[in-house]
Amino acid sequence: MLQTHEISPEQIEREKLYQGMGLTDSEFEMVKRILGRLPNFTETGIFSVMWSEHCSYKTSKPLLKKFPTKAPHVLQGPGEGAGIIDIGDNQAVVFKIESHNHPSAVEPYQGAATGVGGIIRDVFSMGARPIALMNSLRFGNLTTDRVKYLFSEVVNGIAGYGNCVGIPTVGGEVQFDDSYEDNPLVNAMCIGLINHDDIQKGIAAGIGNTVIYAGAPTGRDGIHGATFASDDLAEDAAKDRPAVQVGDPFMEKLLIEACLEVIHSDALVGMQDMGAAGLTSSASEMASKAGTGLEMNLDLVPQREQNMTAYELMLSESQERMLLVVKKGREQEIIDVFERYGLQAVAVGQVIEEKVFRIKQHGDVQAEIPVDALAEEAPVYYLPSQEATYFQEFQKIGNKALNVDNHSEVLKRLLQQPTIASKEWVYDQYDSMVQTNTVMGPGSDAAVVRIKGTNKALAITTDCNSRYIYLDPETGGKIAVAEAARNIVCSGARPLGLTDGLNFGNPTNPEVFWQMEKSVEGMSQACEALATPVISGNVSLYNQSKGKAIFPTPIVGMVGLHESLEHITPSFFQHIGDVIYVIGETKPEFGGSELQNLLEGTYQGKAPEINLEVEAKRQAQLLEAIQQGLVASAHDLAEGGLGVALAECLFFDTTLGADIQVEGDATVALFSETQSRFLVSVKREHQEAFEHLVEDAREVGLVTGDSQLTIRGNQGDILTEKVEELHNLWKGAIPCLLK
Amino acid sequence: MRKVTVYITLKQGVLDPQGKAIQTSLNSLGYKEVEEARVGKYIEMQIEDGPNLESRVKEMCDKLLANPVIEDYQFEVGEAVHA
Amino acid sequence: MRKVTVYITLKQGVLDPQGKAIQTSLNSLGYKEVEEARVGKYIEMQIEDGPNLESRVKEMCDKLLANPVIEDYQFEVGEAVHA
Amino acid sequence: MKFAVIVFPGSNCDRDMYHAVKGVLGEEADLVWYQNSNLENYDGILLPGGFSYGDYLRSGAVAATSDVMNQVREQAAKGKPVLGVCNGFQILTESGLLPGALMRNRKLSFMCHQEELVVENNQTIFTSGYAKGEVVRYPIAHGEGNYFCDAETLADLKKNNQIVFTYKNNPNGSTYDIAGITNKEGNVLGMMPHPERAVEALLGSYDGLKLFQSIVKNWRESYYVANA
Ligand SMILES: Nc1ncnc2c1ncn2[C@@H]1O[C@H](COP(=O)(O)OP(=O)(O)O)[C@@H](O)[C@H]1O
Ligand SMILES: [Mg+2]
Repeated sequence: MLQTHEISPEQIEREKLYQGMGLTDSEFEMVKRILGRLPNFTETGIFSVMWSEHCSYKTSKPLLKKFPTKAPHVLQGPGEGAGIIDIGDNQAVVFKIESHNHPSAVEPYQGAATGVGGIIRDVFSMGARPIALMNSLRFGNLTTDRVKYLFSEVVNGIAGYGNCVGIPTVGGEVQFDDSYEDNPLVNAMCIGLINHDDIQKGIAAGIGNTVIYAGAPTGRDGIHGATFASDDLAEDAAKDRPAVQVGDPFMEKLLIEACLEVIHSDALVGMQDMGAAGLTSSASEMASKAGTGLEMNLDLVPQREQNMTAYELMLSESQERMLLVVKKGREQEIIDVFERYGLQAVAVGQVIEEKVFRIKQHGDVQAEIPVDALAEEAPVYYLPSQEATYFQEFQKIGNKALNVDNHSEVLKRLLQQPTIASKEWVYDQYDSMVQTNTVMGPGSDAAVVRIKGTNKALAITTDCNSRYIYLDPETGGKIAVAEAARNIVCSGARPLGLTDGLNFGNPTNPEVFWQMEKSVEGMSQACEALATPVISGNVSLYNQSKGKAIFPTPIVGMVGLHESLEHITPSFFQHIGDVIYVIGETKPEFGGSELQNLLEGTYQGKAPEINLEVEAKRQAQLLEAIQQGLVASAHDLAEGGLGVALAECLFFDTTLGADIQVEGDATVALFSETQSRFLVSVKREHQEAFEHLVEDAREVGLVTGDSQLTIRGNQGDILTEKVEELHNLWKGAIPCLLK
Repeated sequence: MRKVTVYITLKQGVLDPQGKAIQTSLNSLGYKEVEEARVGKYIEMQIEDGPNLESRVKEMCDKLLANPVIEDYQFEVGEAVHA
Repeated sequence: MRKVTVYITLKQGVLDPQGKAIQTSLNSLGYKEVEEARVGKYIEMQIEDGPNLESRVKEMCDKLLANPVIEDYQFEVGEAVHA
Repeated sequence: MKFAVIVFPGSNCDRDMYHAVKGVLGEEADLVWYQNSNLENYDGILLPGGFSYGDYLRSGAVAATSDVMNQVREQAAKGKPVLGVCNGFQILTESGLLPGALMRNRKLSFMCHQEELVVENNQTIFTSGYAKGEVVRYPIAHGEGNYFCDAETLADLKKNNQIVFTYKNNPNGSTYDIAGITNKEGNVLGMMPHPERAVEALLGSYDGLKLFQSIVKNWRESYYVANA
């Protein structure tokens, strides 16, 4: 291990050792100015993690400011462990998404598992009971053994952790593209429920109060994880291996119960989880927010390994640890609760008036840093941005028409594209039903989780079509938010707000920064138009290897509210004889489409257009129709267009069929990915009222009982296929690729 | 035919929640003398004898049986037995 | 302090799907010579020395570490080591 | 009727079980922490699913050694109904209250979805509300639900009518498609599928409701008989 004592401050400066820890020359100068002296090894480590992108958002902060974050129902916007939105009746929903991309690339099972563990702690540290998990995953194409291994182990890790802690994984998304081959994305979202009075903030207030460490002892795992997550994934990622953290979901489950018990105690002042940068970030952030200082004695910190240095203890990212601030003299009450659950809880320090963060070990001061320097005064960079060279080329290509002779054949191949195919292989491994609230689990547009004791439910979705964002980041950003909202609305809920997971390449590349800037602009406009504020989020940069960045992937995790359980609407056709409508016109738009990928093996040209006013209007009208009880099923049109959506609507009950009449070019009608469209079925008796309400709805056919999908065009029949056969192809595709 | 046994253990410093749980539970059953427990895997294989047996087993461990990021392994090749 | 190692294996006649999966994967990686694989557990404990060490370890196995319905076990007590 | 829902460290279907018997069925119920508990005053005992002790070593193994299981054994010996679901079933086999063992699923992965079960024996206090041979839908959610027992035990199970539920399409490799069994006396039932997740139509199935209703009905009847 590191012989930190032998490294002097002078040596750190002379040999520029700070660079290896992630600080630039100018940042090191800032550190010297703040301290008025040279930092020692431990202090250099503390600054470098706290000023890493992962903790400080130093390059993304200027962009994040653009997001609309306020609304009357937002109780807590970005800045805390997770955001909070009021849902009435003294209740609120708490949620956030977080990435664990780099750890998952190195050790997929543990990387994914600890990603889930981390986001759960963010939610229950606010005082909320976690009620649902979601995940959004990206992998390379399922053609190499390595990618298959990453995919199956990530899913396994998510299952291993989530199932054990007893929080249902109710949905998510998986997409596959070569750009993720070496850089899989693993973003996990947790949703919690809280009573207003229990809202707990990560604050170290009250001079003299006691700092308590609770949960797992600290080991040498994950040291420098935060800086690791803020750097290119080096080809020899092996050298970062000691950074791998192992999760203990059993410990997490006990922590959840103990923490949710202590929040009811008025002895508790503040609580925060130890996430990235461990003890360093949780302690300094708690102090900074309270405008106090904090002193900690590392000799008291529970340790799993021997002879740990101050540097290691401060930077360790051991999992399942919490930091609490407790009223002086009332420590034992809190400690007792943890002990009842078999958990260690120890006083390790106190809140002090002097606004410094002081760390002692073996009787010596190992670090002393002004609190705000770490959390608030981190450097901020305004990086140069430059329009990607491909963008103008793609604009010139415009909307190239695609032509298909055999529509049956193409539909079948599309249904087997891993991005479109059934994800049952994935979600069957997740306990999606524990807590007995899951009304609609994985497999529907949005997951729906009822709230016991009320007549309400929450709708949850994650979405991001990164191909559109790659082609045109601003338009693609709008689409990502709009699509998430469409999924929420289809389920019958009103969108409340969202959390974002911004996954990009190296931001110091001006073209990557341009992708970030433009997609955030697009997302912000859509948030305004659809009244969905951003209440939390996460940034993961440097997702690239061998100089190639991933597709820009700003994932949207959105939550909506069903005011009544009556409004919950399935995405599948329900009854024979129902009338099928498409809401919205279809244009020839194949840029970034699944058909383009299938036929041309690439994504190019213009992304589909989106008009946010039209989008907002259609969503509002559809929601109104659903709330009036006029809609039997509603599904959004997404990847693979109408053809794929029709098939999907028949896969729940394969005894049903559909008879559809389309206008114009069959390839466009079936496979174009024009935005702001919905596929809806309506009982006959509601036809008139529905048409009256939803302006852009056009009748296209009927739900039948013949177990066939029949599509007719102006020039005759386009295709007739047995639903069962389509279903088998769709369902079997991913298991078949994994064999 | 040879019997090959592979022992797979977690690397030093890697958290072993399972081992910890076993230790705690043995302690609470009254076996206070157990100060540490770590859990690994034990794989017994029957392998057709052939050239390079040792180096092939090593390959199997590297490629599949052990996860080199968090695990170490050792193996033993037994005497030849006739089936 | 003594190092005690416990080996837990599935009984003859109890199916071992995990072992089977390992064998199949090894075969498909080209290691056709692997005719069988069975997976067991390997537990390493550090135990404070004391009287009846052997019989106490046997008790631990019977009470907790192995399930007699499906598993067999063996153990080894190592030399005394000074911590 | 008053139920105890035993909560071990790592139980995670405890609240669901509680909600099913108290919220949906309207009977009395307590969540009973595994330490310092007293089961004397309960009429029925429910061992919920989850990952007691993280499922480390073997699922159910550590919980089976806890003191509360001795109390469960005592109450069971008095003839009180004991129901173990999922991890609860694993704890019952590990503690020897039920024969056999639950091993890893044949396909090695965790699985969660609705399964069809056949009611093989409706002459129990748990299943008297079903018809014999009735097919019911319950969710399963387990990684180690592959029931194993030797041939002799299986013969005994059959002979004594201890096999209560079988899977229509065996998902996990269980011997004889077994999904749930009772002890010889018939008052201890262990099963992998989750009846407590199947008590409200809103969540996809209410086929599990009859199981709880059967327990309550049989208890009431025997109670009135005893106090007549
Ligand atoms: N990683 C995952 N975890 C859980 N559920 C998933 C995951 N990926 C996909 N699903 C589920 O599979 C269904 C289809 O996913 P997807 O094709 O991405 O849907 P959509 O096109 O509606 O966004 C959804 O219900 C989703 O919840
Ligand atoms: Mg969708």
